[in-house]
Amino acid sequence: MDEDKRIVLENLNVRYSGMETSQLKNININTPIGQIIGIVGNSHSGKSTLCRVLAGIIPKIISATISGTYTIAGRSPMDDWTAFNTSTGVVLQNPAGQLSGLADTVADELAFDLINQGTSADVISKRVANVAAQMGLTDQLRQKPESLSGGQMQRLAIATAIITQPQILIMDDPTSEMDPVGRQQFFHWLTTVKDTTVFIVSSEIDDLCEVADSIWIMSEGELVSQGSPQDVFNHLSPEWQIPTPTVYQMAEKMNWRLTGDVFPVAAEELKEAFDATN
Amino acid sequence: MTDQSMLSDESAGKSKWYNAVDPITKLLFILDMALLSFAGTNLIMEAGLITAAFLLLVFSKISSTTVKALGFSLFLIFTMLVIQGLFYSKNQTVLFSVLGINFYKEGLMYATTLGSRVLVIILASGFFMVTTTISENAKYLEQSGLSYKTVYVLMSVCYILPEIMGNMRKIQQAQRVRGVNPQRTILQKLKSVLPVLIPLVIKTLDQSMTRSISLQLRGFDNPKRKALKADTHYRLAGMWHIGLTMIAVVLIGWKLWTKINGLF
Amino acid sequence: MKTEPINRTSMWKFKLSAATMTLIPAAVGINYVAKALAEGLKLPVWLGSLGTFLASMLAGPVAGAISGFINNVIYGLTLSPISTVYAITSIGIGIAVGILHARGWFSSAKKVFVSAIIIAIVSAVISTPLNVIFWGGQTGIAWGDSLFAVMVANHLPVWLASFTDEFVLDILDKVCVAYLAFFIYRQLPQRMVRFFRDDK
Amino acid sequence: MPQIELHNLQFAYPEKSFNLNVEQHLFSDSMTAIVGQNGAGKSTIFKLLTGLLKQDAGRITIDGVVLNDFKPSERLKKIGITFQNPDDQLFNATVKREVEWSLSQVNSDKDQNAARAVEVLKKVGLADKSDENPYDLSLSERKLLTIATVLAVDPEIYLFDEPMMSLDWPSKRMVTDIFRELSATGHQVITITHDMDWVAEEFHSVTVMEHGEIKFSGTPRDLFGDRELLQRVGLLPPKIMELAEMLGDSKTYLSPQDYQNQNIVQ
Repeated sequence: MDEDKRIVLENLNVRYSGMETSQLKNININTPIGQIIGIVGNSHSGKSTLCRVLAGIIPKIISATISGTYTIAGRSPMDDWTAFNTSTGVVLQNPAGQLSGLADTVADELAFDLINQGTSADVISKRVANVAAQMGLTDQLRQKPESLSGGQMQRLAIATAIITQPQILIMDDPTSEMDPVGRQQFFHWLTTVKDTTVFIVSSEIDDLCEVADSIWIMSEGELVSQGSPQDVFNHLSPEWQIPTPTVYQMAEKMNWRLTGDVFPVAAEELKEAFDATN
Repeated sequence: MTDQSMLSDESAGKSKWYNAVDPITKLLFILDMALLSFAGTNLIMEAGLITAAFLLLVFSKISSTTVKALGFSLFLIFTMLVIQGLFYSKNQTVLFSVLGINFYKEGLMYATTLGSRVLVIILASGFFMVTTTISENAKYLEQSGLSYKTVYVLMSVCYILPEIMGNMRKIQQAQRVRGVNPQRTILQKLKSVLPVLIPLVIKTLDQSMTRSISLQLRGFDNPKRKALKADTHYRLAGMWHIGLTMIAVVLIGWKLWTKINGLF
Repeated sequence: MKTEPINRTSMWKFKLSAATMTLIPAAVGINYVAKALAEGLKLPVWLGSLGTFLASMLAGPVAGAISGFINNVIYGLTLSPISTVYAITSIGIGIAVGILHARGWFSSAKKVFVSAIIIAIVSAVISTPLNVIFWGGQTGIAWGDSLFAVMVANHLPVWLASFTDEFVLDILDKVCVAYLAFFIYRQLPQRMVRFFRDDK
Repeated sequence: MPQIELHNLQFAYPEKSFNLNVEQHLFSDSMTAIVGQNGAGKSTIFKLLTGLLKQDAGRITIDGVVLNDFKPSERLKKIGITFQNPDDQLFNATVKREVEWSLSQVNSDKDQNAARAVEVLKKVGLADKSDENPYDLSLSERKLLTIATVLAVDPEIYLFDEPMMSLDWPSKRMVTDIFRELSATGHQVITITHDMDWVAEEFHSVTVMEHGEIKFSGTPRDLFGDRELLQRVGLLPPKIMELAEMLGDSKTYLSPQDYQNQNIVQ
């Protein structure tokens, strides 16, 4: 298929300088763009490192020994960093550290990326209002960024990542500090995102199964499984120490199966399996 | 830096006269006042400068920061008067005696001159401190052609400081419930700052790492960056700059000239 | 702040990298909280150069010098105007720490003591003329100033009395700060040390 | 097991419009979860219990003894707490020393402390990382380490503020096992959490807070059975109930296992 419409990682190995072992080992992926990809794994599985590679942070900002190739939609951070960088939006693990550190208000913070790109003032104000509404921050626009709660800070970090309308969105555990209602709203919002490739690291597997087109499971630096949520969670290895989603557990207990003798992992599939059994 | 008014925007609606004066003009004003006070040795002139700077403050506004800065210096000026009044090397003429201790005219004059200079600088800076906000300075500096990097390095600490202070409070609480023994000696006290400082430094540096990565990802050094226009409109900025700089040059030149002449 | 890098491997990195750019405000912030902490505990030292020390150790003398400079400028413009002129002292401290650290004088507890003395001398040498110009030679700290008064009363030269006043205060402060910086630096995770050292 | 009694407890922050007001409450279960939205006053209760804040009025007693009467060292043996963010407390050079430091606050015998540290680190799965710098561990491991520093002291009452946050799955299982063991050995565990699935599966008792007041206290089954209350205090039921409801079943279920049990009985 067309290189411009694929995410291609070939024999990717990454080792931070000064470390003895590799953080990523021989990662191979060839998958279409435009999907929501959920990345799942435990400590030291390499999922955050993978995020950094996908965002180009490695090796452009953090030095590491890297081998193999990485292109997304035909672009690589190594070829044209500025172009690659403008096409991505990134949400890092630590939301407070992501703020520019030179903004009076949430509105100024949101405008930052657009000012950097030289966007005109009226476009800026329109986009700021728009993403603030999407992330539920409209009432906070005049507040100081540092006065926000953890969950609001995380939503602000997401808003700064999407304000430039990136084609690729990379989020490392973006809901860790949100309360359940905030998290629910975030995952609902994620289903409304169009024409964007989304990489999301999260431990909320119930939610991932509802929104993700594809799940990648990382274990000890290797990509041990990839495919649709249904496929991946029906073939977990106990070694990876990844739990099954609640839907799967319920269906397994009740022995509600889908055609192909697999268990459902998302709500709609559960309904299907339930109807097929009862 | 703890003064919140430094950060909060003055409400755009009610613009005062001093908002029309740009930050550089205000800084040059401090420089000129300081040079003037150092140029003269005449106490009447010093008194005049103090009065001028004080009136300027009265007609703008007086904030607690200026009062604090003044409080500290006044105490120091007082000790200076005592020490120099008693021990100044050129002391000759007894001005008055308290409990048999002689205070000399030369020392007191010397200390008064020094103290006046300090007061002139504090009051003149006070005008700058109470009439500009950090964001105004940041925007103005960037518009004046300073790179975003430089502005960032100069100004960002005022924004991240509340965050660091917040982290410090959290860390102090977390350590207090782990039990910190009461400290009496200096060494014990010094050791007791480590449980707070180590997590705080690591957290602060960790945040600067993330921030540095994030700023690059957010394209802060994109050549297309256009600085935001400041909300305030400055009047006659160019004229002020030239005028005040000229005064500064003349004062320095004159001081040098008299020094050089004095050598021969 | 704006010139080209002279030499990649040298400690004299004049190009302000993004990492250094965010390190400097952090260092100034650390200076501030360390000072506040010392005041809160009524310690007889300032500790207000801890961040400058750490910045120099992590990213070299230039980063340290800029941190020190900005520390005093911000302090001067927000809290105490006269402290602005002592920015020169802070620059000196930043450079001294950076050079000493790069030469390995922060590698053991014994060497740190020597470093602290050198830094205190640098600090006192630069501060003394400023003290004389602005405060007739005093420092504003009671027991240092009483020493000053005794020396002046005994007809010792002002500059010597002032230097002694400043130096006794500096030596205590810089020894404390140097050891704190030494302990803290040793505890920083390696990824952090590497990040600020290898910045691009 | 210790009993904590709150009586006419009142507290207000000087600068915020927040008032904590608890007329009468008894923490007497071996495992209690405190739930509620951000700003409901959950952490404030913890800070009052540990003496970080002092109430404006009312009193807190533990087994009849007024909290403020405990000496600092007695209090450490009485109540232990871990906060949300592990990085607010780690400062020692190695993992082992971090645990030993906590122990040194209650016991001066170094050999005993060293042995106890080894034992506790084994329990949280960090035995082979004893000599590493705490900040070289993963976030999940750092969180386990802070839990270990409290386990080492072995207080009668454990307070955990969001213990599951930022843990990976193996660590979550480990912490759940530790909680069960603590509760079985006469300790009282009180935890703040947002994780309703965990509350439903593991806890015997739930306390709901809203606007500084305790709005509900009882079993998870009673709480999640009261849809109207959940709605009012802005809480979501466990995932399993959401799924059952989608299938047209609005009964109260606490876990997939519970669902199976109830539906097989029918």
